[in-house]
Amino acid sequence: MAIMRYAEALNAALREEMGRDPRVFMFGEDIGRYGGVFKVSRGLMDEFGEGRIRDTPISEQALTAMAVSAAMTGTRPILEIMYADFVPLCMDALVNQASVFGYLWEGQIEIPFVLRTQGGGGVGTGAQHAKSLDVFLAHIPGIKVVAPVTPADAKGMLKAAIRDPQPVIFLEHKLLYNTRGEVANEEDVLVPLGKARVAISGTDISIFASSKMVVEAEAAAKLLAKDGIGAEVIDLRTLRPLDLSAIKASIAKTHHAVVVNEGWNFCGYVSELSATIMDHCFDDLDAPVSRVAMPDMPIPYSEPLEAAVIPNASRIAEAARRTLA
Amino acid sequence: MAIMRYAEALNAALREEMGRDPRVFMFGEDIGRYGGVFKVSRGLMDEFGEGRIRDTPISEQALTAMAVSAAMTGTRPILEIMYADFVPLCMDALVNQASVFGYLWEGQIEIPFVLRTQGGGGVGTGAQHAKSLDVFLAHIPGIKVVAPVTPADAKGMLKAAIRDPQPVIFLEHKLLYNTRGEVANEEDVLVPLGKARVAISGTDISIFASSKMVVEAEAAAKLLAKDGIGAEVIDLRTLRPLDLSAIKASIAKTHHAVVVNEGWNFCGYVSELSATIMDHCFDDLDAPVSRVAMPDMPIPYSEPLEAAVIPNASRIAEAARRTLA
Amino acid sequence: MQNAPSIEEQMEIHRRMILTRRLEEILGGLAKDGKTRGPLHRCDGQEAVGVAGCMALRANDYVCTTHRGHHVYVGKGMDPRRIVAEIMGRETGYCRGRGGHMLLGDASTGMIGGNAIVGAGIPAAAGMALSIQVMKEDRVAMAVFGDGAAQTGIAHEAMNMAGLWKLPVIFLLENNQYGLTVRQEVQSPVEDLFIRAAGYGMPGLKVDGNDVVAVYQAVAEAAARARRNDGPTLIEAKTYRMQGFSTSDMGGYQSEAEMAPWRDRDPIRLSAETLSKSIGSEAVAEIAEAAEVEIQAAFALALADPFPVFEFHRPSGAYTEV
Amino acid sequence: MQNAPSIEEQMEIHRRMILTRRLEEILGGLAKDGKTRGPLHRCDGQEAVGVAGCMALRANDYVCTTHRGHHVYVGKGMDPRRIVAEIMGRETGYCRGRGGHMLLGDASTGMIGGNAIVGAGIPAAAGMALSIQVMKEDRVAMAVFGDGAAQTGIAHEAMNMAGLWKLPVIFLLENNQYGLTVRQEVQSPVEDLFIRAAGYGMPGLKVDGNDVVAVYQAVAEAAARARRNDGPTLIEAKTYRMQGFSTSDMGGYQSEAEMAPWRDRDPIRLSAETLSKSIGSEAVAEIAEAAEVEIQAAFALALADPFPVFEFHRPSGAYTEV
Ligand SMILES: Cc1ncc(C[n+]2csc(CCOP(=O)(O)OP(=O)(O)O)c2C)c(N)n1
Ligand SMILES: Cc1ncc(C[n+]2csc(CCOP(=O)(O)OP(=O)(O)O)c2C)c(N)n1
Ligand SMILES: [Mg+2]
Ligand SMILES: [Mg+2]
Repeated sequence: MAIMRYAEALNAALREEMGRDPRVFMFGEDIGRYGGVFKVSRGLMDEFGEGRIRDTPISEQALTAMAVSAAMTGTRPILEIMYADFVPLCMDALVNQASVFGYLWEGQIEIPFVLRTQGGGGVGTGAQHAKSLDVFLAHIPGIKVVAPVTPADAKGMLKAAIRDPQPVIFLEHKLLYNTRGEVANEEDVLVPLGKARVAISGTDISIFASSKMVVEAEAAAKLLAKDGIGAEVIDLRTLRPLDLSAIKASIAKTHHAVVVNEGWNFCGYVSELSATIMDHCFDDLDAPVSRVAMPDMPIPYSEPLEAAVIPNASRIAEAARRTLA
Repeated sequence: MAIMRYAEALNAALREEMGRDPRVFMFGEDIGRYGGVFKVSRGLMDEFGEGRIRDTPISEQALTAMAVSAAMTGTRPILEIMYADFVPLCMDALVNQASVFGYLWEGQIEIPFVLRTQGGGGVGTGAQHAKSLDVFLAHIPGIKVVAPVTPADAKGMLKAAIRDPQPVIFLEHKLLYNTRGEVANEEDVLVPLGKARVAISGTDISIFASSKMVVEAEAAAKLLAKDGIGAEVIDLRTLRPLDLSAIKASIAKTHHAVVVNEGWNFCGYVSELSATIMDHCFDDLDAPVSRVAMPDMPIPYSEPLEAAVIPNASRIAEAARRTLA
Repeated sequence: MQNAPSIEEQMEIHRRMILTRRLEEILGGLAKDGKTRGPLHRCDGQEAVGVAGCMALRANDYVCTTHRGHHVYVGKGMDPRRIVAEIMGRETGYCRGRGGHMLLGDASTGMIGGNAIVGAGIPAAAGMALSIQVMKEDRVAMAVFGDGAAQTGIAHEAMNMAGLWKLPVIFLLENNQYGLTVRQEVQSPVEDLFIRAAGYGMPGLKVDGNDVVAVYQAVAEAAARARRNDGPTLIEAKTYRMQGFSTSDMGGYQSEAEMAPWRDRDPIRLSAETLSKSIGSEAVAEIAEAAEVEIQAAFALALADPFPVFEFHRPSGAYTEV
Repeated sequence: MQNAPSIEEQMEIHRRMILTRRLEEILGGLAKDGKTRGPLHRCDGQEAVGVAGCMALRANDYVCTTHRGHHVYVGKGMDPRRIVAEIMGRETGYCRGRGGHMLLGDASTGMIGGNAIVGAGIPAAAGMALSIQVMKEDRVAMAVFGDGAAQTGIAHEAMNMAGLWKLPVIFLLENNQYGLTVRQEVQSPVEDLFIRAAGYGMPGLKVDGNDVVAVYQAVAEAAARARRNDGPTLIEAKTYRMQGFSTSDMGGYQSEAEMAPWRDRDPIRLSAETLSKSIGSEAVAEIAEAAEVEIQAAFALALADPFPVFEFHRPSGAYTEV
């Protein structure tokens, strides 16, 4: 075990998997010589050469389509899309290509690619560089979507994603890259996709979150503890497919739930969480599920405005108190 | 009043609004000389000329972006996107442009454009030409999304959409164009956006649907009536913003709900309906809301496969019976 | 002639063109009788492009095509019976009835695959070429696409990257003069689209798309270039769409005056004339007869094949309900 | 010289370039002190493109720009104090603090607007030109965009339509030789991007982007052409980015050897030299001094301005919670 930053954990996963499997290659804007604007691919071009680590033109639409077809023909591409805000440019390749061919040509091809991107607000990057568009991705059949929060999961899940036979969207967060944690050094420690994690265990209310919102949920749990409320924080880790049994187990215990996502509320990822709980845990619920999400408006730039919209610990704690009231 | 086909009702709305307001123009693939692949714009090029009715190259991404900026600078564009399956190509213009500027530049500009498209399956058009991607659109702040089912609403809501100061996505369905109904001849009959309609009134269970799924819900209500179940069918008409009071009023009466959408289930439009009901009607509910949607897989081509996935009256009726059981 | 097809290859091209034409015609008849589903896009008159283009490649080279890909399917060596079965929605089809006529895929012949999103095949081929380049394989990838597709943004992005990285890819632009119902001049201000190659640092050329030898030579030369690591080529094959856009086309915009000269330049007729000079008209007729037997058998078998049965869960769990 | 700026215009261009440069420099200082939010993209060395380009247009013409748009904001006549206020997140900013430095918009000067999605300004200008054409107005629209943006698919789609419909639009490609951290040759196989204009049936040309007169003339000529209904023009202005990509750039990839010759060709210095010949060096110095006073006042006022207060409901109901 070693203490690593989240970005370093990702870097280690990339290095190990590229060393292990010559079919793995990586491409994206400014990921090569510069090492990526968040420095996740630092040093990889020197180690693996310009053939396997490629700086690309600004062409998200074709890059994503090329990742799909390259994956169908023998390689395991990793594509970095610099900001999740640019995911709308990648949608055709995901919705009409990646999603479709795994089923139509089942048995003939696999589509093992990883699309890494990062989203989220909090540092004044404005309405076009701070969004969380998780739900657009999680809606697409045939694709997995993961959003780990700890450096250990970042490494273990990225490795699992690279080895997965299906397309995996790997969602990072700009405010997580510098967070630190214990990370396995061993090359063969994978964290399975599709499994949630109990981040804090509690019996009064369940808070379901992913990515940086887990940090906020944990802080909310501390606030709630002061009021004598024992919140259970479930780090979903994977957004598609959902770990249903973890959700059911937690609600069977707490009978109350708050669902959190940094994306917009209406038709958001929180809507699916609420609906899933409706489907599977209705009889266990003592109160309606509360959603905590981005209000349905563009993310403003100015600090007081941005601070007012991004979901945080105090909004989560407040929602929990309301739910329990 | 006159009996018209849905496509004719749309054509009348376009003709009237173009006649009324010289700022209205229309563009899209094959909409001009040919009149559109579903013949909605038949005759308009002859009437209004090639300047105001434009056949375009296959360039959905730029076309949508151009509709946004043209709308910001004094015209009221109507863009036809031939299939809803191509909406992924339009996403940047909607999510990062249309959604954003109405708020950022509030007071300086308006964005009065309409994007018409049609989705849905049932006629063997395959995985890339039969989808309903309503939820992608309904997730976007600052944009309205409507999906009328009757020819009367098609005309009245398209007219209202064209006159609206905000971007409006107008969702049609390939299997509705030939359906007939009474339509107002008068030029000034508008149907307001944002208001649902009670299609069938009942007291036992509420079925919420839009577009062609209203037809299926009505058929389901007939099936249920045979079992003595009085289903209320609510035609949502507008997907964003939702008519919350209509939803609340119906559930206050029936205490049971089935929500229907032709798109995929997971993170689908049905998820939002279920979550909205959770938010606002939890105490009124006697059973969990049931979702009826496309299973989470690409739409297959072959008839028996396609028939198995598209939501229909019998699946809706079955869901209603399960909910009431 | 450099890179010209051998007589045997010309015979095979001829045979596959006839298979394609008859496939189209019989399907057209079935469509008229209401026995097909969805729109069918025939490539009558354009057979030379897909067939000769694919025949100039090797079996393990990759190709991808559009909604109008019957000539590519047959050209790349796919089995007509399984093509028909797919189009007729049968379990024995290449995609077990899941794909339909626009979305066939066959990894065994490198046909990866049809695509009904206009333009999508262009980056698809570039991505396959990227895979080839990363793995240092001796293969090439080819996209067959239309004049309409050339106006999509994704064409620009893919061609720029192909030129930049010298990817082993061939862009075979099948200019049949129409997008859906609008002529090419309503879609683009320039008549010759191959000139855009200059902006991507790659050679561009035009060929007579109704002349199998010309198409074959151009593709063979581009493939050789790609194998030498000299990068991509844009080939514009000028041809004409003799049937409507699809079986749901209501027509009325292609005039007889416009079509007549192209009818005279039917690629199958031209190929028969050329071939007759070397193998005699009887041998040419024999090819047609054998092809007819084969296609009739393909339809007979495929139409007797069973429909698939719906099952929701994929073995791999990719699409399992959550 | 045809379409050349008058002496008065040259003086105004000079003044606006200095305003822009000082805006950048003071902002750069504030950023260093941690007093700004988000990345700031300076256009030091590129001022001539945005300022002279916009000065060649009329007040009611439209322009849109990128994440690196300070020279366009100032060039189109926006008020430095309100620009600074927006960048500093104040209520008095052009977007009441909602937009930030990449997303300013000002309908009153036709600056519609900044855009942080690379490439998005290109169809935006084409759409404005479409609006102008439909309404038969006597205006033009101009997109200022980078060499990186030229590789986006949306550039291709928009330029094709502009050429096809002869839209009154000017594509002003500001080639500062870098995408984000990678040189242009890592993004495109061709050095001169203006050659692509041929593929869209429009004239393309390159100009010295550090020479205000050259930029002004090229844009003025293109605007005249657009007003004559002769359609769009692609102008590639060759320049160089003297600061890093943004204030969050960790640098290390622009060498002093590469930068030195460009430093010698600083557009403000070149403009001062030219202007001195006609109005004398004292008058030139006075311009700089007045600009300094103006920019200091702008910062002083803006920094004293209040922050906005959050309110969720927009009056129009566009973004109301549902
Ligand atoms: C992205 C997208 N836009 C529109 C369509 C509808 N469409 C199908 S084929 C076609 C015309 C294609 O023209 P071209 O590329 O020349 O191919 P051709 O039909 O002539 O073979 C159109 C507009 C589509 N399938 N995909
Ligand atoms: C669609 C999109 N992709 C990537 C980015 C990230 N990004 C911002 S600026 C930039 C480089 C732009 O290069 P260029 O167009 O030459 O403009 P310059 O910065 O040189 O002015 C990149 C990659 C973005 N903002 N939008
Ligand atoms: Mg064509
Ligand atoms: Mg640049």
